[in-house]
Amino acid sequence: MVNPLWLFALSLGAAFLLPLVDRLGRRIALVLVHGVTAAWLAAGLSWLAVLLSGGEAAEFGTAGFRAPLAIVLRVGLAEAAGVTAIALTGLLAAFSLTRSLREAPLGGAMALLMALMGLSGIVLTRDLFNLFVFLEISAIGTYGLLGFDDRKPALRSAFKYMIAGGLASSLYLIGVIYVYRLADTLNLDIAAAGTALSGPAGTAAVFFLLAALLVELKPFPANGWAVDAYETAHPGISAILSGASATALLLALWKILPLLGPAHLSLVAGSGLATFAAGNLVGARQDRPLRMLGYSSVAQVGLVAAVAALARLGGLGDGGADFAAAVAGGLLLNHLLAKTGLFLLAGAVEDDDARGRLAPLSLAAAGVLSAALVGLPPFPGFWAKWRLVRALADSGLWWILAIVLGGSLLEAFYVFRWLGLRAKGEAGEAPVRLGIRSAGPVLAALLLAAAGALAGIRGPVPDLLLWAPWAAAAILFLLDGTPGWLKGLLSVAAAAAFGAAAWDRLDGFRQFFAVMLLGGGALFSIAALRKGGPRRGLHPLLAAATLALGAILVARTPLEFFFAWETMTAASWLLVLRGRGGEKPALSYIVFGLGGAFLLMAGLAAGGWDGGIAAAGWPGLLVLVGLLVKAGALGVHVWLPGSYAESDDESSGFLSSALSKAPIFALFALALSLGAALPGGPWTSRALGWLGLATALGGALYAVYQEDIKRTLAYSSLGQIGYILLAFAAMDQAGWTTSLYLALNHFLYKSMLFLAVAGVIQRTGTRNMYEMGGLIKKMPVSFLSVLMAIIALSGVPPLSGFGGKWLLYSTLIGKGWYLETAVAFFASAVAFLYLYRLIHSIFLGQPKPSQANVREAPVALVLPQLVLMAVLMAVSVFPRLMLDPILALVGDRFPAAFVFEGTRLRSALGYWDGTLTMIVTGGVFALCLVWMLANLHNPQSVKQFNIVFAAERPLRPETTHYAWRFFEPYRKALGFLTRERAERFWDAFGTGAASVGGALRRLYTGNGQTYALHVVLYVAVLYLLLGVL
Amino acid sequence: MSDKKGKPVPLANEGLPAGERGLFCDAPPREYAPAAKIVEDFWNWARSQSLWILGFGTGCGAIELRPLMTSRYDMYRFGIQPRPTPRQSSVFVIGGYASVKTLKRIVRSYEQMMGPKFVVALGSCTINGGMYWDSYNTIKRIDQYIPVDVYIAGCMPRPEALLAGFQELKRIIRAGKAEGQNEYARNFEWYKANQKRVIKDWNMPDYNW
Amino acid sequence: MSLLEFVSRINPVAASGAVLVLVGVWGVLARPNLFKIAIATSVMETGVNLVILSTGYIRGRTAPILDSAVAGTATDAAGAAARMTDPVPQALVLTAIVIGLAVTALQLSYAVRLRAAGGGSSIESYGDEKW
Amino acid sequence: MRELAEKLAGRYGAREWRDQRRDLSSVTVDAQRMRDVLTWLRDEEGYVHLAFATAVDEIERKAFRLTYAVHNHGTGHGLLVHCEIDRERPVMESIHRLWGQAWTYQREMKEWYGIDFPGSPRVDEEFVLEGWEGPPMMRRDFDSLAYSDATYAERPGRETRDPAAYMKEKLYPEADA
Amino acid sequence: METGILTRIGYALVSLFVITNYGLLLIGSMARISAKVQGRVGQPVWQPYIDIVKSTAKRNSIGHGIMFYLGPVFRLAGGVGTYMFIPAVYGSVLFRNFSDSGDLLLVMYFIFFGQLGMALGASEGGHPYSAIGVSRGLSQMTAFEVPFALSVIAVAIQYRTLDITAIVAAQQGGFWNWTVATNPLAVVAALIAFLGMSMHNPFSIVIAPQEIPIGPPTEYQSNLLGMLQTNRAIFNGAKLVLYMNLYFGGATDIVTMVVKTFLIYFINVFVGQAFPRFRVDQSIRFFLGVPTLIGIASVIIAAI
Repeated sequence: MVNPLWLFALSLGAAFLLPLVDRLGRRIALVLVHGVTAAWLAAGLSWLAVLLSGGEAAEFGTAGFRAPLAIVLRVGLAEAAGVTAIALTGLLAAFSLTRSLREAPLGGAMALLMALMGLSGIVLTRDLFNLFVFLEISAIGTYGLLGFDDRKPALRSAFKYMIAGGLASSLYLIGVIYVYRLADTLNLDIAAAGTALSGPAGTAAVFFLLAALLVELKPFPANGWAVDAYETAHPGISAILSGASATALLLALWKILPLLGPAHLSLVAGSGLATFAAGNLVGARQDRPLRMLGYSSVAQVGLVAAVAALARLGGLGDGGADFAAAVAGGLLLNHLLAKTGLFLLAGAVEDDDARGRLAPLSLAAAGVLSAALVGLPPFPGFWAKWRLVRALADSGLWWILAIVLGGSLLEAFYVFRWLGLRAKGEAGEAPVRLGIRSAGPVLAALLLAAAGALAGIRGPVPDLLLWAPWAAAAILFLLDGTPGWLKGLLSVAAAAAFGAAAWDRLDGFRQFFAVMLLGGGALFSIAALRKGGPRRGLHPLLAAATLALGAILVARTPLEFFFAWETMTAASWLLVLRGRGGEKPALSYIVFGLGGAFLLMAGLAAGGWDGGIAAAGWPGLLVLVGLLVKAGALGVHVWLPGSYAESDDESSGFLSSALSKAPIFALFALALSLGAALPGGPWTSRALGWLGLATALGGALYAVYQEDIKRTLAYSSLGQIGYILLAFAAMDQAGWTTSLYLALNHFLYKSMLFLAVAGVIQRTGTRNMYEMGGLIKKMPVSFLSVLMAIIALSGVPPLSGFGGKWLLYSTLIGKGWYLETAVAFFASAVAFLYLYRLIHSIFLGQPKPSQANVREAPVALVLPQLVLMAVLMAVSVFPRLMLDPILALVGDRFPAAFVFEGTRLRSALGYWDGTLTMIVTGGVFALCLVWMLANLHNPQSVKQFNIVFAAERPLRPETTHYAWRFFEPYRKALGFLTRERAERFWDAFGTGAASVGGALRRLYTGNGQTYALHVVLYVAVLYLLLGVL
Repeated sequence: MSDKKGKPVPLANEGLPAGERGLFCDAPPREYAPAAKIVEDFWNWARSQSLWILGFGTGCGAIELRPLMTSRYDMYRFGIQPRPTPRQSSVFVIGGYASVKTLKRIVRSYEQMMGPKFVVALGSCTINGGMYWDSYNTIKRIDQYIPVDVYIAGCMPRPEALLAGFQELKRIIRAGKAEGQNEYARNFEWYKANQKRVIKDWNMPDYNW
Repeated sequence: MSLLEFVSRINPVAASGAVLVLVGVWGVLARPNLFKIAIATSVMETGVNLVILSTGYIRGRTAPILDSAVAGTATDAAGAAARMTDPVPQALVLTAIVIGLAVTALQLSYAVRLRAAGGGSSIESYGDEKW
Repeated sequence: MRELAEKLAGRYGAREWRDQRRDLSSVTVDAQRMRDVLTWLRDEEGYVHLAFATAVDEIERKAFRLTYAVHNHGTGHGLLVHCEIDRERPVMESIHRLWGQAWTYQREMKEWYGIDFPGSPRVDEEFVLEGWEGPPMMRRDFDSLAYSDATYAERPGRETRDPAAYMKEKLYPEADA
Repeated sequence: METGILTRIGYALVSLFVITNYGLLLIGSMARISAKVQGRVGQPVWQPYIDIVKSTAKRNSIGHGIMFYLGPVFRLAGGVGTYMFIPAVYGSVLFRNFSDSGDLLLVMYFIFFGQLGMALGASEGGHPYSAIGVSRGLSQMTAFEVPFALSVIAVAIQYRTLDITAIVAAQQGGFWNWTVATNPLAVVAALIAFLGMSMHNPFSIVIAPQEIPIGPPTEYQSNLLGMLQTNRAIFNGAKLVLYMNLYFGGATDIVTMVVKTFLIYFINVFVGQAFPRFRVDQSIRFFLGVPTLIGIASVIIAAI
């Protein structure tokens, strides 16, 4: 192990030599600076290598003496990791600082060296006063760095920074001296061993130490000065501040933890949590990226401190040290790399004052960094957060769990809002090229991904199949330049391979859903070939989402399930973000998606699901509510229409027909794990039934008034999901059979509808129905597919849709839910309205001159539609093809409700013979057709204006096509049912949270003195609280 | 009017601007030969028993049609009933004077009726211009523009006269001599020339299917 | 314990240090002028230094120098410790003074650069970054 | 009504004031002053309602006599303001800014009499007749019968009888004149 | 199946022939009765036959495209199909039609088959009035389906089955076993819904003669119109038979069937003569008001 003292000598020597070397040339001086940082990094890595391969911590006394006479530097696992982290952040920041360092006076370079050395010193030293010295060195280095390139705003915030720094150092000094006076040693280990500090005086002395460190860690009320520094300084310096100095100070806090009594620990935990919550609340109100990142880093640091304190205080997890290292360490590593990368990235964009879209590479880096920051898989933050939640749930600290989840949801909101802005950029702005400056963030992103993957695979999720989505995404992103069809085939192959690999591991139930989920993904990957060109980003995300759905099926333990679930949420969110108008809907998609996922996580964590026997109590309910949010039940459906409408046509088809089945599968899995019952007993199933019914009715009623095709289809999917929920809630063989039958049917005809609509939109270029018309003559196959789909969806007899309706009503009447039956009937009648409007406005009515040269949809869309049509027709003529497997699946869990007699399905109430119905309908139809053709005399086919128009000639096709506000009388009659109450509720909720943030924001008045007052008051309050605890 | 291969020559439709010619069908009218005698007689009997009048009231004659629906005259007894669209009606009652504007609409509605179709002209104005004999704006002889089957004279004939007229129309139909549609198709150019001489702003296709 | 006795027990250096610290803190909080804040910070640091010194001061003992001039210290090291005041705080205070100086110098230089760049003299005029 | 007559005469040289009825009078002004009179009547005298505006073909005096009928709801009194314009070149100031519906009357007068109202909205569009190419048909020098005979097909064998003589001959031939 | 497929088809055709003639005569007689109400002599009872022959005998026709021609085919298939799925006469093999292919739900949903097909055909015609007519028809259909569904549920609860033959069997044995006696509210709700279904006057917003000249079939003519008129007869016949089976004890022979269905249709016509036409939103709101409450009451009565 290299003796750290050499490194200090190296740094100091380099700092003194710099003016001389500068004579030779500024470039060489900078090489020297970077060389020293690289040396620190190499040393840190070597220590890590030694320690990880079994070596123990080594201690190095200064000047050969032993403690307490000498200053002892210890190199344990934590210290080695700390030094490596600091050196790494320093190196990344140094790269971005090089240009300004070259122009600015030499002081900047020296300050950088000193700051990094000071931070590493904080980590290594075991001596309290030496800790103070390194604290001050790094503080002075930071002050120098803040003002080195004389950015005027940076000067202002540097001054405020110094005031607070001065206060903190004085506090620390008083604390150190009284600790020395009581324990008469400055060495940490000895002081901790003795009992001198346990008395009232000792507690007070240690309090001063703690207060200083806490102020340095920028706690909530007293961190105005810090956020100003983050906002105004050069991004490299902000990265150092938020990454390196936070790590050093947290490790310093970690070191003095043994000194702290239970009162101190609860102070740290309380202040940390308060900082986390308030930082995120105020962060949500920020519109300047760097200031937002400042609040976010303050919040993250608060969380890590709180976790460290809680670990020691409440015995969180299975015993303090190991758990704290894993969780606090994971969160810190996550925060460190993510913040560094984001600061460098955001700073570069702000410096160029660019408002356009980010270039693909830096956009990918930004995406990875913000996903890691929020805690999406597979980054270290995810694993840490999972263990934290499990530990909090086990020890019953519910309100802390709520704060942690609420805070990270808020953080997700504003970080992804920023990402959405950068991904889309303001209209008309040229894309932003960052060039070399994006190297730092990309490196940080790669490190994050590597660390996360390593932690995942070696840790809780060893099964490689679950990592398939990420692997597929990575490979296809690399191949993004290749032509679209190649990537399409690759993603289809990936889906097929995954299916084959996982098939035998799935039980019958999961195989049924695998057909829909994987099949849907492959289907829409093929559909994505409809347009030429590379279609950057579509195929990787589509493949990732498909395999994530597959992973959900393959997962066994709760963590594996949740890992796959969050992967699916992330991939589908990016799909929505990719759509042309996708920025706003994507934000609401991810916020609701994560909200649901966090409820799911809390439920899974609390439920103790490992043995598969879930606590049937309210953890199960939490999971149920989380799944309902993802399924889009009425009330929490506000994210659904925007996301389905604004994303690309293929991805909205995939979202609505395949991905919407994932929550359904999860509901079934939840019920199965509870022994075919719902948590919370019978009233839950009745409530879920009514919720499903409300969704069905709400979806149908909203869909009636939409002008945009894809919004109509989105609400229609919402409605159909409602039916599936209603049938599932019946919790008996009839109900489950209906639910599965409806799910598969919905997959069939919704895919047909979305494929056809994609073709129509591509050909006509618009999504408004009233701008189309008369396309039957130009797109006959699409018309046929839409016709069959709406006949099936509305439940009109010959096709399989009627089977779904028959099963549903037999279930509901059999179960005695009579009112639900009537409302279900009304909802399915309302479905007629928007279905007819869809096919009338697009395919029938008056063709428009502008769409005269429209051709049939591309083959990539027509082929899948033909296949689906064939399948639908087959299932309609022989219902047993679909019903037999479903009945077998559901068979053994409930008493039999349906039984097949030949082709007739009999239930307690009635019977239905699909084949005979089809034969009779076909025969009657043929009879009438023959009768019509026989009597047709001299038919003259006429054009669109040969209509009886009150003896006038129609003026223009646009004014003769009745399509705009098609059901206006219906709105006049039943408008009160669809007054967008859910949207208004969630807007109010958002404004409420924003106003809390706004109120807290008023604390940061920008006046340095006020910030100093906050620091002093904060310390005073802590002291008073100390007395109380 | 059909070319060598028996395919009808499409009409020119100059009245329409170039961009709108695609919106209208440009096939010329055709003669439809009646079926075999026995079948045609039976069909004519059915046509005579079910006369559906087009609800197109021109001039003061329209008001005479309303009493026929009431209990005093009750045309339903004879199987006559009003229909709102020319597609489904077989009798076009021209009730009184026809200005140039009205003639243009009469021509369009008449051509949109399905054959066999019959025209009953009421009042002296349709015969020889009536009291509008010197007006700059009134058609003085309707049968120059569309074929007429039955004239009912009077300056406005009473509903009883109308019923008598309809009995006469029934007799003509049963006799098979009400072939106005074929006659219109045969002399289509002549009729169209007369019409275009009077109707100046012809923004419609030549034959309105 | 009477007031007088309590007063006599107070370590005068610590008391004055504490007063200085409070004056310093009051100066930082009350006076908006940049330079006054810098000076108030240095006053606070001197106060803290006094407090540090006071912890090492033991009544009735001599300076911690092993020297023949001090009775019997040159030879009997162990015994000398009992007769000397505690040297460690004095050593620490040296570093603290140096650091206090450095921070105050840096603070003043920033104040000068801010004023040179045309900013106002009071800290209120530097509140652009807020909320 | 007397003071209104004097005021009009004094201000705009109005002449020939005549009370046709208790609530209706007529007056004549020069064509150039017409718009001022109407504006004044509307804004000051409360004649807020323009009932109609029409023309009479005074072929003998080679002039068109324009009449604007305004009405005062307060007093319930109607006033006909006449003026005369040359028949050869019939041009009149447009008053479409005074009343919203005035342009319709002016469009009608343009089609039927050929009086041009420069600036009036859509004055040249067809008002009643479609595709009318003949001269303005309400002018007294337009021979409607000749136009009808030339344009519309005639049914032969129609002769016109003097109604009085024909009735006598048909109903009471025996009575002597 | 006990009787061969061919004989069943033969029986079905005979049954169809009977119901078609009965339907036409029913419409003719009802028109004559309406005329009597208005004090007129009225058209001869067999007038619908003549009208259909005349329409079919038209010499030429126009078409707007494939779907336009298929509209009436769908419509007639809907009417005939609905009849085929209802056992007209209880106990007779001749009139069993193909009712063994589905229960009451199949019949209720097959009614939509005809309407949807007709709607598509009408909108292919490109006429704005037909589109307006269809949108009104569908809106009103969603409204009157609720009372009808409630009454069907009440019947299903009461007889614990949805199989029409079983429902009729349960009502045999005199008036007091009919649904109209055992659960009158359900019958009231169903009859109000029947008003909406048959589009008689208060609810004739779809083919509102003065507003939108006969709505959807504006562009239809000649033999296509003939098919629509034939369907009007058969579809009415089918619905009447359905109502008779569900609420009025079915019929064991043709005579009772004719009498019962005649009387049911009688109520319908009478209401039609007495009321002016509703506005569209009024008729929608009407159905979801009192009739729905009656329906709910009937369900509650049946459920207890």
